[in-house]
Amino acid sequence: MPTKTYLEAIREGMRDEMRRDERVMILGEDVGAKGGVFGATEGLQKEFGEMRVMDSPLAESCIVGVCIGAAMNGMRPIAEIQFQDFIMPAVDQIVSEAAKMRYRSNNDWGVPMVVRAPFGGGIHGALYHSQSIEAMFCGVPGLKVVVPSTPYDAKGLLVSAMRDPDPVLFFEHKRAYRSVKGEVPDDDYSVPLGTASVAREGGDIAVFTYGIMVHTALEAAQRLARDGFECEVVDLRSLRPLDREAIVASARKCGKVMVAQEPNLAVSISSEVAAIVAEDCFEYLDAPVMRIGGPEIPAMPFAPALESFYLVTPDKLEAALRTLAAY
Amino acid sequence: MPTKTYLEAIREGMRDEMRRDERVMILGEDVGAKGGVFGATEGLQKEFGEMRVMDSPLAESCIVGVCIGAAMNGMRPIAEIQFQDFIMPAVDQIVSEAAKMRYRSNNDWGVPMVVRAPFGGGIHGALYHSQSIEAMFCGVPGLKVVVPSTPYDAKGLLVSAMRDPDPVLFFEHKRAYRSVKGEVPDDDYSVPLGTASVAREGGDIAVFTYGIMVHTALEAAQRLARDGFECEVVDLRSLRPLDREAIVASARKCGKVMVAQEPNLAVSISSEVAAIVAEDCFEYLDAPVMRIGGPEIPAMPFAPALESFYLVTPDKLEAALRTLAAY
Amino acid sequence: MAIAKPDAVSKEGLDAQTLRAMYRHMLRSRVLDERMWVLNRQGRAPFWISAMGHEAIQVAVGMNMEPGRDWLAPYYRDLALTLVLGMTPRDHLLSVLAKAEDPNSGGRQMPAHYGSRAHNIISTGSPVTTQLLHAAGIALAFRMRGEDAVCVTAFGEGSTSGGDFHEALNFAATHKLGVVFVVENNGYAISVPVEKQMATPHVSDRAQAYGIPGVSIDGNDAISCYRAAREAVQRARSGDGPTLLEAKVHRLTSHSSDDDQRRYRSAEDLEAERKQDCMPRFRGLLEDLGVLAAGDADAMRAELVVELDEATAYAEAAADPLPQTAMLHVYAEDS
Amino acid sequence: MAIAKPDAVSKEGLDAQTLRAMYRHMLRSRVLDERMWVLNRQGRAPFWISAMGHEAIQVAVGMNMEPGRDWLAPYYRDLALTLVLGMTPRDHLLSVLAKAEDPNSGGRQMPAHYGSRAHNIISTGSPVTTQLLHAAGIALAFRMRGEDAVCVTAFGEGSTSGGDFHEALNFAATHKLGVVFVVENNGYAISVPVEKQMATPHVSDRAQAYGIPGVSIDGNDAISCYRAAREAVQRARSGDGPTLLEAKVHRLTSHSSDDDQRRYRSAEDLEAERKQDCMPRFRGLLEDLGVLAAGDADAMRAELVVELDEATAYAEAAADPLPQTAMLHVYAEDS
Ligand SMILES: Cc1ncc(C[n+]2csc(CCOP(=O)(O)OP(=O)(O)O)c2C)c(N)n1
Ligand SMILES: Cc1ncc(C[n+]2csc(CCOP(=O)(O)OP(=O)(O)O)c2C)c(N)n1
Ligand SMILES: [Mg+2]
Ligand SMILES: [Mg+2]
Repeated sequence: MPTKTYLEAIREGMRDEMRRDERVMILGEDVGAKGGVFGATEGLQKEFGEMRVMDSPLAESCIVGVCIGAAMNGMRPIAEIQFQDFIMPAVDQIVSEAAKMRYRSNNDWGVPMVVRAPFGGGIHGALYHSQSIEAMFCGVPGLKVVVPSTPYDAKGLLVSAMRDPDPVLFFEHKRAYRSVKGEVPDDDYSVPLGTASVAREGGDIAVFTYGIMVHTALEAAQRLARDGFECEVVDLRSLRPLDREAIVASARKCGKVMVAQEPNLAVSISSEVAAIVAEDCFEYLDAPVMRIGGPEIPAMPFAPALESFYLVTPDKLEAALRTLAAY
Repeated sequence: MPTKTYLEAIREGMRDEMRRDERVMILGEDVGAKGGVFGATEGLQKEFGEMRVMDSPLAESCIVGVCIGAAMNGMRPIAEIQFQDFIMPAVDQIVSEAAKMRYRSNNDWGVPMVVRAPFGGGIHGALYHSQSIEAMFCGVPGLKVVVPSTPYDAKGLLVSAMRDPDPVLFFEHKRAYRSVKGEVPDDDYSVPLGTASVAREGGDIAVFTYGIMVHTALEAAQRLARDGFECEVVDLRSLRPLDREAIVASARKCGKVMVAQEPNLAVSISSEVAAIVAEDCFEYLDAPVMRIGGPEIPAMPFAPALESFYLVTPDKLEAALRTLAAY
Repeated sequence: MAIAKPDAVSKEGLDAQTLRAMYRHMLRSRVLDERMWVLNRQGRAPFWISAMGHEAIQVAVGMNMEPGRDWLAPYYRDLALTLVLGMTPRDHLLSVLAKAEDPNSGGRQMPAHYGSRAHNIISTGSPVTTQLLHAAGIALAFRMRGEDAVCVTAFGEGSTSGGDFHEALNFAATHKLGVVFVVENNGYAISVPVEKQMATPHVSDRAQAYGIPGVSIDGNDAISCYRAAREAVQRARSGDGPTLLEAKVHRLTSHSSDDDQRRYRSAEDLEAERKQDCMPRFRGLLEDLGVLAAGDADAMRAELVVELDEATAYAEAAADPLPQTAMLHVYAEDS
Repeated sequence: MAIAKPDAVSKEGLDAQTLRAMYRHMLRSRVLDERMWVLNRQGRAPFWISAMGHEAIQVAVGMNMEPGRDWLAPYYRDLALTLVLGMTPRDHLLSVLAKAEDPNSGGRQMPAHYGSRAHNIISTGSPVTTQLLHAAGIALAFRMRGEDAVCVTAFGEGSTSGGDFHEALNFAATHKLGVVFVVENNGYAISVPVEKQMATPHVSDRAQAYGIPGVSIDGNDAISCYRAAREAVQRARSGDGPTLLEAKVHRLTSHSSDDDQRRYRSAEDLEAERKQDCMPRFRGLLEDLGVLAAGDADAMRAELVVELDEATAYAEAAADPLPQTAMLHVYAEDS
C-alpha cells in the first residue's frame, strides 16, 4: 500500500468522492486558487471548476448556512472552516439549524453536510490558531463529530462522512497534516463512523484519547512497556457518538483508566469518558480514573515556553501513566 | 424577611444595583417598554431612561459585542438574551472575545459584563424555547457561569455578577420565574460566585444538581426520607468554576452519587461532576456514579406527551435514587 | 426605491379569475387565522402567532411561484404563503394542536413553524434570519444543476438587523442567485419599533449595499404586491439575481398569543392600522371592479368555514404523538 | 460616493510641519515593517503580517485622532496607526519576538495583535470583524457619559462580508454614534479577490444600507487620506454619526509570512501595484513642494533606523515569559 500524509489522505478522499459523486462540492475561504491555507484542497478547483470548489466570502455563518441550503436541495456540500477557532460565527447554523433539521421536521428534511476544520496546537499558532473546541459540539444531538489520527482513518472516515445523510463535523489536527504518514489504499474504502479503534493492545492501563495525542500516547506506552506496564491505547475517533462499548470493554479489561486530550479538561470529552467509566466499570476499577489535558486557560499562548507549558508531551503523559501504574 | 418570586428577586437585583452604580446598563430585545418577554426588566426603563435600559436591534452578536465595548470603556453592561436558545449568534463574541480579553491582553483589559438569559423547559416552549445549553460555556476558561435556584441566590448571585470584573453568564430557569418564591432581603447583600450550597443534608446519597431541578431533587429526597434514606442535595449554583471541594466532600460523605440535570447527559455538567467524583472519591464510593437527565435528542418537543417524556420529574428521579440506594 | 403607486388593474393584465383566486387565498388564510385565535382563547391551542395583515403580500408572492418547482424558506408569519403553495388548514390545525400527523413537525415544534418537503417548503426553526442563508444555498444548488427555479424567503424587518441577513444578501448578490428576499415590514419586532432597528426609512434601502434592486410597496394593496412579486420572481428566474422586496404591512394582532401590544402601542395607532386592513380594501376594489358581486365574498367565507370546520374536527380527533416517538429521527434511521 | 480627487495641498491647510510629520510616521512604520520581514527571514521571528502599502490611510487617521481621548479598535495591519497613537517600534519588536515585556499581550498572542490600554487601543484577537461591535459599544459609553470622544475601528474589505460588520454599522448608525469605520481595501482577503467578496464596485457602497456617508479614496494619496480622515473624525466628534471610510490600498506583500501570493496573483499585477506605493509617491510630492529638501528623506530614514536598531537590540535581550506565567490573568486576580 502506498504511504501518504494525513493531508494527502484527506485531499484524496475529497477528490475521489468528487469524481464519484457530482453532488459533492466544497465551499470555504481560500479553497480555490490557493488550495486552502494548509493545501487540503490543492488542485481541486483546477479539476472540478469554480462552482464545485468555491471561494466563499469571509463569513463562516454564510459558509455553513449556504451549505445547509444546498444540502437540503440535493447537494453534498463540504464546508471548510479555515481554522476550528473561526467556527464560532457558524455555531448558530450548526447547532440550531443543521443539528435539528431532521428532528424538527420529523424526518421530512435532512442535512447531508460535512464541516471540515483544522484544529489543535503546537505549531506556534497562538491563542486563535491552536484551539481544540470540539467539546462544544459533542453534547449536541443531531451532530456527529469525527477526529482521525491516521491517514488511513482520515480518508476512510471522510468518505463515510461525505456519504452520511446527516451533518458531520470532521476535525483535522493541523500538526498531523504533514508529520503523520501511513499506508492509504488508492482505491475506494471507508471506515464506519461511531466506532473507536484500539491503536495498541495492553492489559494494565486503558488510555483513551484522540487526534494527534494518539501518537503521544503510543510513544508513552512504549516507554512504559520497557518496564513491563502494558497500556491499551484507544483512539476514540468518533467523539459523537462515543463508542461506549469499546470504552467500557477496555476500561474493564485494564482496571486502570487514563483519559488524555490536548484541550483543558472541564466539561470536555475527557469528562464524558470518565463519567462513562464511573457509571459502567465501578466493580472493575483498581484505581481512580485519571485525566490529563491542557490547563484551564483560554488557549495556547504564542511564546514557545508558554506553548510547551500548555501541551501534553510524551514525557508528561508518561509521568502520569507511571503514577497511575504505581497506584 | 419579605417573600418574593425568583423573577422579582432578579428585577430587584438589577434595579438596586442600577441605583447604586450608574455604570450599570441593560441592552437587549424588548427590555424597554415591554419590560422583557418575562418581565425581568419591567419598570426599569421608566426609572432609568432609554439609554440605560435600551431596546437593541434583533441581533444577539450586536447585543453582546456592544456590551463588551461598553464594558471596556467603563460601563457595567448587562446583556439580556431573550432566550438562552438564541445566544448562539453571540457565541463568537462571548467565547472568542469576552472570555479571552483579559488573558490575551496580559491583564491590560477586562470585560466586566453580565449576560443574562432564561433557559429550561416544561413551559410548552418546544425545541427553541426550552433548551439548557449552558454546558457549551462551562468548558470555556475566562467565563463564569451561574445558575440560581432560589430567589435569595438569584438576587445575591446577580449582585456579585454585576460587580465582578470578568464576564459572567447568568442563566435563569424560566419555569422558576413565577413558581419559585422565597425570602429575599430588601437591602443590599450578595452571594459569592464559585460556591455550591447544600440545599438539604443527608448521609446516604449525594445528589448534585442545579436550577429548578434542585426543587425536583428536594421533593424526591423527601419521599426517600420517609423510608429512611437521607439524600444530601447539593445545589451547584456555579457551573464554572464548579465547587470541586463541595462536590468531593458530599460525595465522600455519602459514598453514593447521583447527578441530575434537565438537558441530555453527553459532555455536560453531569459529565464533569461524575469525572471529578471518579478522580477524587475512588476509595469512598459504594456504588457506581449515576446520572439522570434528558434523552439524547435535540431538545424538548412541543406536544405535551413528548415534553413530559423529556423532563426529569420527581417520580423519575425518585425511581433512580431508589435504584441507587438499593445498590 | 420609491413607494410604488397601485396602477389600474387593467394594466396589470390581471383577469377576474386571478383576482378572485387571490382574494380567496387571502380569505382562506384569514378565516383559518381567526380560528386559531379562537382555539387559543378556548385554551385548546396553547400558542398562536398570526399572519393577519400580512396576507396580501404572501398571496401575491405565492401565486407568482411555480409549485413543485420553486422553493420557499418561510418564517412563522407565512400562513397564507404556505396555503397558496398547497398546504392546507388541516395541516396547520394538526400543528396547532400538536398532533402526530402534523406534516410540519409531527407536533414537535411550536405552531407556525412551517415545513413540507412535498411542497418544497423547508422546515422553519425559531431562530430568525437563518433561513436566508438556506435560501441562498438552495438557489446555488439550482445554479449548479442549471435549473431556473427560484427560491423565495420571507422574514420580518427586525430580522434584517441580524448578521445572517447581510451574509445571505451579500452571497446571493455576489453570485446573482435566483432568490427573492421578501421583507414583511410590520414596523415592529415584538415591541421594538423599526426606528430602533435601523436608520433608513425603508428596509429596501439595505439593497443598495449589495447592488441589487430594492423595492418597497404598500403591503395593504394586493395589486401592487402582485406586480412587485411577479417582477422579482421573473428577475430571479431569468438569472438577473436577487431582489429585496419590502411590503409595508400592519401586524393586526399582538406579536403572538404570549404578547399584549397594548402595553407598548397606543389605542389610536392600533385603530388606525385596523382601518387599513388589506382584506376589506381588496374586497372593496374587487366589488367596484365587479369581480366580486354583492354577497360573493360572504358566500366564499361561508364555504371556507365549512372546510375549516371539517379540518378542525379532523385535527381534534387526530392522535397525539406517543411519548417514545420523541426518540425518533435524531439521525436518519439508515445511517 | 465618488473617488475623491487629491486637491492642491494648500487647500488642505496642511502646513509643512504636518506634512513632514505625516511622512515621518509613514516611514517609521515602513522601516519597522521591513525589519520585521528581515527578522522573519532570518528565522528569528516566526510570523509577520505587514502594513506595507497601508501606511498613508493609517497615518492620516491616526494624526486626526486625539491621543488620550479617542479610542482605537484596530486590526492586524494597523502597525502605522498604533505608532502614530504612541506605541513604539520597541513595543512591537517585543511582540514579534514574543517577549514577556510585550505590552500588546506579553508574548501570548501572535505578532500584530495590537493592544495598549495606555493608548486607548483595545486588545485585538484573531477573529476578524468582532472589533467593529466593540467600537460601537465604546462610542455608546462615550455617549452615555456625554463625552465627545471618537472611536476609530479599522478592518479589511473581506471582513465587511461578516455579520458583525452589518450589526455594528446598523447599531452605530441607528444611534448616530461617534465611530469612524475605516476599510483598508487592498482587494484581497488572503487569496480571495474582492469580486468574490461583494457585488458592488466600492465597499463604501455598503454605507447606503445604514443611511451614513460612505467615502472612497485613493489610499496611495496621503493628502486625500488626510482630508477624508479629518472629515470623518470631525463628523463623529460633532455628533453627526459614523462614516464608512474606504481607502483603496495595495497589499505590497503576501498576506502574511505564511502566504505566497505568487500562487494566486500575476507578476504583472504585483509589479503594477508596487509602482503605486504610497511612500515614494508622497515623498515625491513633498520634494516637489519643497517640504522635503533633497536628502531629507534619507536622513530621516537613517535616524529612524538608529531608533530601530536600539529597539531591536533591546527586544532581543529582553526576557522570555516564564512557563508558569501562562496560568496568570484568566480572571482578575482580585476576583
Ligand atoms: C435569533 C433570535 N433572537 C430572538 C428571537 C425572539 N423573537 C422571535 S420573533 C422576534 C421579533 C421578530 O420581528 P420581525 O423580524 O420584525 O418579524 P415580525 O414578528 O414582526 O413579523 C423575536 C425577537 C428569535 N426568534 N430568534
Ligand atoms: C472569523 C475569521 N475567519 C477567518 C479568519 C482567517 N483570516 C485571517 S485574515 C483573513 C483575510 C482578511 O482579509 P481582509 O479583511 O480583506 O483584510 P486584509 O488581510 O486584506 O487586510 C482571513 C480569512 C479570521 N482571522 N477570522
Ligand atoms: Mg416586524
Ligand atoms: Mg483585504
